[in-house]
Amino acid sequence: MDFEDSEDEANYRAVVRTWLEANVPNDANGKHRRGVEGSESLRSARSWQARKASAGYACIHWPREWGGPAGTPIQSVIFHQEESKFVTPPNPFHIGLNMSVPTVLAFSDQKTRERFGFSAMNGDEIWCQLFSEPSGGSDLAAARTRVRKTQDGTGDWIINGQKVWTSFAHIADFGLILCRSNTDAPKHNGLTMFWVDLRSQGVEVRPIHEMNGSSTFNEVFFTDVRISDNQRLGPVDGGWKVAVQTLMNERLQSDSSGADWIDVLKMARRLPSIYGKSALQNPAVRQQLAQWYIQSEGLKHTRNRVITALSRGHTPGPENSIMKLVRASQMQDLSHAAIEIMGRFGVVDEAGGPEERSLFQDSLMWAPGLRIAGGTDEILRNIIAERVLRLPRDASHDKS
Amino acid sequence: MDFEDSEDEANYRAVVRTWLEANVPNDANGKHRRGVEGSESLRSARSWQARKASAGYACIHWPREWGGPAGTPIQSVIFHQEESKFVTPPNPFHIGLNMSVPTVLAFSDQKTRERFGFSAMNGDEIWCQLFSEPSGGSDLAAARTRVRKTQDGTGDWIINGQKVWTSFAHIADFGLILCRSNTDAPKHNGLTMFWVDLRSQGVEVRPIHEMNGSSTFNEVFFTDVRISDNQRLGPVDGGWKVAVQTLMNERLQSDSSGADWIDVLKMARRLPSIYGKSALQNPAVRQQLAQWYIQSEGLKHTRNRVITALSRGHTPGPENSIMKLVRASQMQDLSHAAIEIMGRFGVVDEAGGPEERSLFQDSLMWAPGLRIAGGTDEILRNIIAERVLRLPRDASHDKS
Amino acid sequence: MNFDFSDDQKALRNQSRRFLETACSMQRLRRILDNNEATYDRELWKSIAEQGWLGACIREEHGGLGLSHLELCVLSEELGRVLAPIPFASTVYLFAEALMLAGSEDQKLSYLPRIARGDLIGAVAGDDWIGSIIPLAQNRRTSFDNVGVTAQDCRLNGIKSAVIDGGIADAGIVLAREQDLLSLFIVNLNAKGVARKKVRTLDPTRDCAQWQFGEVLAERLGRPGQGSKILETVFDKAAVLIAFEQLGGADRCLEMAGLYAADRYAFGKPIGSFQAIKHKLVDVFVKNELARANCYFGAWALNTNAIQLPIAASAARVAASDAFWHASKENIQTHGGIGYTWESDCHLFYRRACLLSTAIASPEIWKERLVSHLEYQAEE
Amino acid sequence: MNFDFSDDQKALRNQSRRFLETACSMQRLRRILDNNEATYDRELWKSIAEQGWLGACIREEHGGLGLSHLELCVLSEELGRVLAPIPFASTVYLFAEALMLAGSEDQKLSYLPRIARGDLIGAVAGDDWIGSIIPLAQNRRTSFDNVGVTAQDCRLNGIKSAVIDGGIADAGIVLAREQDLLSLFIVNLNAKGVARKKVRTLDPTRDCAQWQFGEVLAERLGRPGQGSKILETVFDKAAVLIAFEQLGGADRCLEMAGLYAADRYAFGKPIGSFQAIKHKLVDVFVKNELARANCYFGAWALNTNAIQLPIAASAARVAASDAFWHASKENIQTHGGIGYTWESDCHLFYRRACLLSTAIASPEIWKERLVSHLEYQAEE
Repeated sequence: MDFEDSEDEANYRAVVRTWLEANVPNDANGKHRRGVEGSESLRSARSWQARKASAGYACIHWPREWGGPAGTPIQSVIFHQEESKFVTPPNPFHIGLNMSVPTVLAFSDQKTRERFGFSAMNGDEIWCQLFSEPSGGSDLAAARTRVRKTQDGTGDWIINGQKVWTSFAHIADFGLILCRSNTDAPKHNGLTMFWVDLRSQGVEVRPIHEMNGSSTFNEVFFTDVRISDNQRLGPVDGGWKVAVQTLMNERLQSDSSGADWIDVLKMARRLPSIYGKSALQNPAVRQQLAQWYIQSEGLKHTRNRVITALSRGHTPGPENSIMKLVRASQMQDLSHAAIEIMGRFGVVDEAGGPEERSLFQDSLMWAPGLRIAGGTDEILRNIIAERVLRLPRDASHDKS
Repeated sequence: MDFEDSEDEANYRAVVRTWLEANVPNDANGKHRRGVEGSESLRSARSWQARKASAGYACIHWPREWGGPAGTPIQSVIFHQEESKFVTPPNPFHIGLNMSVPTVLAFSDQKTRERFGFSAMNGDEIWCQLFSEPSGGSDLAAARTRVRKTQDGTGDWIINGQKVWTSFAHIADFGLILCRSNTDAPKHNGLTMFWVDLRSQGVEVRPIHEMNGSSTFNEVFFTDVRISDNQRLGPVDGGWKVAVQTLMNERLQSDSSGADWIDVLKMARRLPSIYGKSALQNPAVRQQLAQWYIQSEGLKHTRNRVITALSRGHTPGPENSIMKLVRASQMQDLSHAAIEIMGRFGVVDEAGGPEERSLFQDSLMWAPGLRIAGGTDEILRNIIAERVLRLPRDASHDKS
Repeated sequence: MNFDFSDDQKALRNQSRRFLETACSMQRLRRILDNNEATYDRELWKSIAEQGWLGACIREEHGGLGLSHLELCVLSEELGRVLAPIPFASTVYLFAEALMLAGSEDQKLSYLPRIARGDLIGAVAGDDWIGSIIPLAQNRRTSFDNVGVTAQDCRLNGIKSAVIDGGIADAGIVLAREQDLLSLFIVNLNAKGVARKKVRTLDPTRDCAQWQFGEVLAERLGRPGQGSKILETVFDKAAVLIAFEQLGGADRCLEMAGLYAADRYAFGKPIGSFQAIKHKLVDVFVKNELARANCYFGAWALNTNAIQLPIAASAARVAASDAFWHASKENIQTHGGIGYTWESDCHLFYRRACLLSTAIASPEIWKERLVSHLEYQAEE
Repeated sequence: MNFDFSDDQKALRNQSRRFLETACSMQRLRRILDNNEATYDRELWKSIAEQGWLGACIREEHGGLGLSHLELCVLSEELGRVLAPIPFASTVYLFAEALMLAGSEDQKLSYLPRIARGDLIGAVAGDDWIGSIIPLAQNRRTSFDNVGVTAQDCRLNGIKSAVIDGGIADAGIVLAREQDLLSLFIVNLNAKGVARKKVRTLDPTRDCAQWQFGEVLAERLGRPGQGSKILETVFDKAAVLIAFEQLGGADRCLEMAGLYAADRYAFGKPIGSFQAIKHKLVDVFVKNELARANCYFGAWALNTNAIQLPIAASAARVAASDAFWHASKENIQTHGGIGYTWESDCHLFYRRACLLSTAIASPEIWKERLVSHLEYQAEE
């Protein structure tokens, strides 16, 4: 048990590091951001993606038939570890490249692969994922966006309906869309998957105004959007299986943004307290800090376990499933506690307070979203209970 | 808003107090105990019950047709408040008098009422309640104890089966028993309620050895126990309604035994600590104490709200439902925390440690039982969600 | 035993709830939220003044209705339910209470009728840093360094940062260092030498500002050196009243979540039929009920000026802060994605919960205050 | 990245698990539980000695197998799963580790081979009161008053109360006050002047006793005044190993609860299909996984003698204590009434969880140790 690379891994890491040092642009905007704002930011994102693609560092583990360098999962992890040590442009490509595009490529012929694989990997075209709907909530299989075959002999389809919570739809070119093709079948058996050009007539993207004031998600409306049958992925009415496969592509959670124990420690060290000289001298704060540290370290080393499995050529086990569940609530509780420690100055949203304050406030206002996005706490617990703990399936899950 | 008695209440309280001062026996065994141990303890319990009955202080709110003094619920509360200020003999009668016997009396003719009402109230005969079964768990309506009508023309019935978690069965004379009379009907429609003489042939009572080493519950086995049809309460196959009514009789939770915040405060005041002179100087302990205080005071004043409703002649609202749910987990966590504060001396089960230690240990070992007995945490949450919050019924509750 | 509000008080609750449903709808609240310049709902302020709420506890000879604090608790709970965007707490629980507690008859006659009429908004600025306003058993002095303002010959100099409702107040009560004493002063905030700067907070539906004083002439409130002592009692009283606001907010969150869970379908069923949601909302209910019971005891102690007030106020504040925070976050969670949008009302409760739990010192400090008193009580 | 046990170590885990399933069944554990006189499972002790477990980390020249601490972690986890009623922790993690750390070559040659053969049970008695053995950044001295035993010319006098496995140990390591120093001594517990008294605890499947010394001749371990320093390191190492025992116990509780929930029917369905039970067990799983990750880091730090050992050991101990307690109580709850009976095995895990979390200072003290080191680290 150690934290060392294998010889191959060490070599790969050294090559990657050298390449990054020579190639990371100097004009990166200085912050890792969740979103992409403005055309300048998008331009630099595309340019960095293209540079990675040309060097074989975009989509590292894509196979050769997709135009990928056919690297190993651990090489992909190593590259991202090293890349994250630099300030790089934002990355609006990851959802497409990790979820949507692999599905498109897996279910398409070679011609389609050639059409889409490289341009996605190169950052020329951005993909989004259109699964969630306002009426369905966590129940993705309840999708109501209708797709009907035209009767004009073209074999084309017409889409009508609404998707929601679509990240990057406002800058995306294409999307993967799950539609209801059959309203008579049981709900899992009446869905069909397509890819869709977001510049098609009848597509309207509206940003969602989120509770923290920002807009990283969108609503996407489809009104009589015509698509060709060769945009279909998998069989008619067989879309649920395609969707499940897409969801399995979800990559290793490694978002390390947001407030953590070290931020509380740093703030508490400078803050006056009713106990002792600083809030950090307050044993109640110290005991809480210890709890948060153990959670964060637990997640970090759980991630190390996953990477180890990849490094040994294994598929990671269930460990990965707890990441977001733990982190989202921790972020919410920790940032709230930190704000309470600052007293009424904790809610002041101006420059000039403890320097971590805006981080705690951002985390406080984003955490409720993180507890919902990509599977609510409740859905994640169901999934872990059934897939990891192998508890009996919830009889209440309807199939109709 | 005040804590004052009305004039009537104050008068009643004064009379009660005078009576108690004159009548509480001096030979009470010095402790409020959950169980009754030994014939001497049982004898003094009966004698105290008889004295209360003769003065009109047993079953205060029983109506006259049951032989009761037809007092008000608030008078009953006042008497118990005053009685609890004295050291009195144990009370093995309360389950019978609060749950089983009212059901028997409500569903019987005058002759049966006369036979059982007074002797129960007077402590001559002890009643238990035979609902739970090993196979059914929290699902009381799943009772499997079979009752069959004999074919000999007597109209008698024969009971076979097993009940469990029966308090006081080892000293009880009679019990209220819920049996399966019809195996073809949906489960709630195939139950019939009877009273049964526990000295009947075929009844065997075995104490349960509990995890804390004591035995306050019993298993009761029925092998071809013959009972007469006039022991039936309510219609054949109509026992579920009778059971529900019995469960509604459950009195105001007022068990104040077990470790509480004040015990932690007292112990922490004398205990050395890594912070400051005593563990009570440790802000982490202080912050926890505040939480426990708020829970306990919250329960106390919730009880005051219930008593107020009774005092005003109203039926208490849903407030009462949270009592056991909150208290059981609080007792478990508080006693565990207190033991951890004492370090390895917390688990030592000998005389000579901090004087509250055995109280914390008793609470630690009883709390898991309290979280289960009389409705598990999970069942209570279901009941509150459906009956108080009016959330939609759980579709998973089967009716078959 | 009479541990409940009276029928009259319950009637007041029903009546004020009906009134606020229209007078303080969420649509009106959003006018404050979405308008950067708006700072409070003037129309609502005017109409509650007309109904006498601002002077509910002010004696009749000072222009009020002379009701008891129990009626005020009822109103606070209702105002909390609708997140009323008005300086009620600052003016009524803090400013008016301080005046009634420590003001001279002249001062009462001067200020209280204007408050009752709705002509004067007040705000109170105690310490200028964390929690030191709550004297502890172990540490019965307020740290001078944290007061921020000095007084000499009734002239104030210095800064009070982040005073809630400080931007819209007409008059302020200010804790200031006067040589080696801490004293209170009343300041006309429109006087010469006062500079105010709006302060943004996580809850844009309530006003907040910084006060800067340069040789501002002020009027003394109470005796020199009595500042901390007076404020301590005022904060205890305000803690109970704010706890009722928090309780109202927490109840409303539970109702919103319950209604949504009953109506919203997923997996073919209302989500409220899933135990994951059911039991979550029961946990919210439990915290709300515990808070309610502690608030009622606080109301009794406030109303009778009982010796237990510091304990009762601390317990009410801690329980209600916890309940509101918990209810507001689980309300968002129950609503799912919808709950995370700006258009949903959920975040308004979440924001207010954060504002109120930090407003008059954080729960941590009140827990300490509580245990100090319990410790003292247990020693006797 | 290689953050997992090796294939050989995993093979050892499988092999030891199979062995313990029969060699340390719950039936055997109950023989200790139900027999007031029995204090440990002698047969199990003998057979694990035969397999070399007692000397796993002892060097070959001292009669051991010379394996790494990673193998010992594997064994600890398995012994924790079956609640092995043997003095393994006292003898191996504490006594043998202290000897290996601070003993002279003669002492090692004298004691270690006997330990490895299973001929000597050891126990360690540090402070005689709460937690003072863990030096804090702020307070780097052990309180003399809490040590209980004094030494002069290697003669010991005084009392050590509640020494785990103290009743069955042949030799003890004792922290004693030697004028103004704290030093360690090795004592033959069968020597003249030693009086032992059995001490009952909440976990009757482990031995505990009081030691009383009257002019007992002892042998020095380490240099005078080095007592606290040595014990601190020994406790860090033991914390990791005991954390693996706790992790094993917590995992076993989750498995028991999961199996019961899948088989037990209520309301016409397996109770494991209800979200109330599902989500409860997921919460147990989450704590176990977090504990596992922290334990693995502890194992790495232990095995490499890393400078992070105090942090890693503290984190592993706190996380594993929390996980075992939580898993053991929710295991009872999942079992319902059955889980509350003496015949159910649930309470044995609940009792052991309480014993282990208090055994070498409570989690509170380890949290403080953790934060002291984090604070120090962050300052650099």
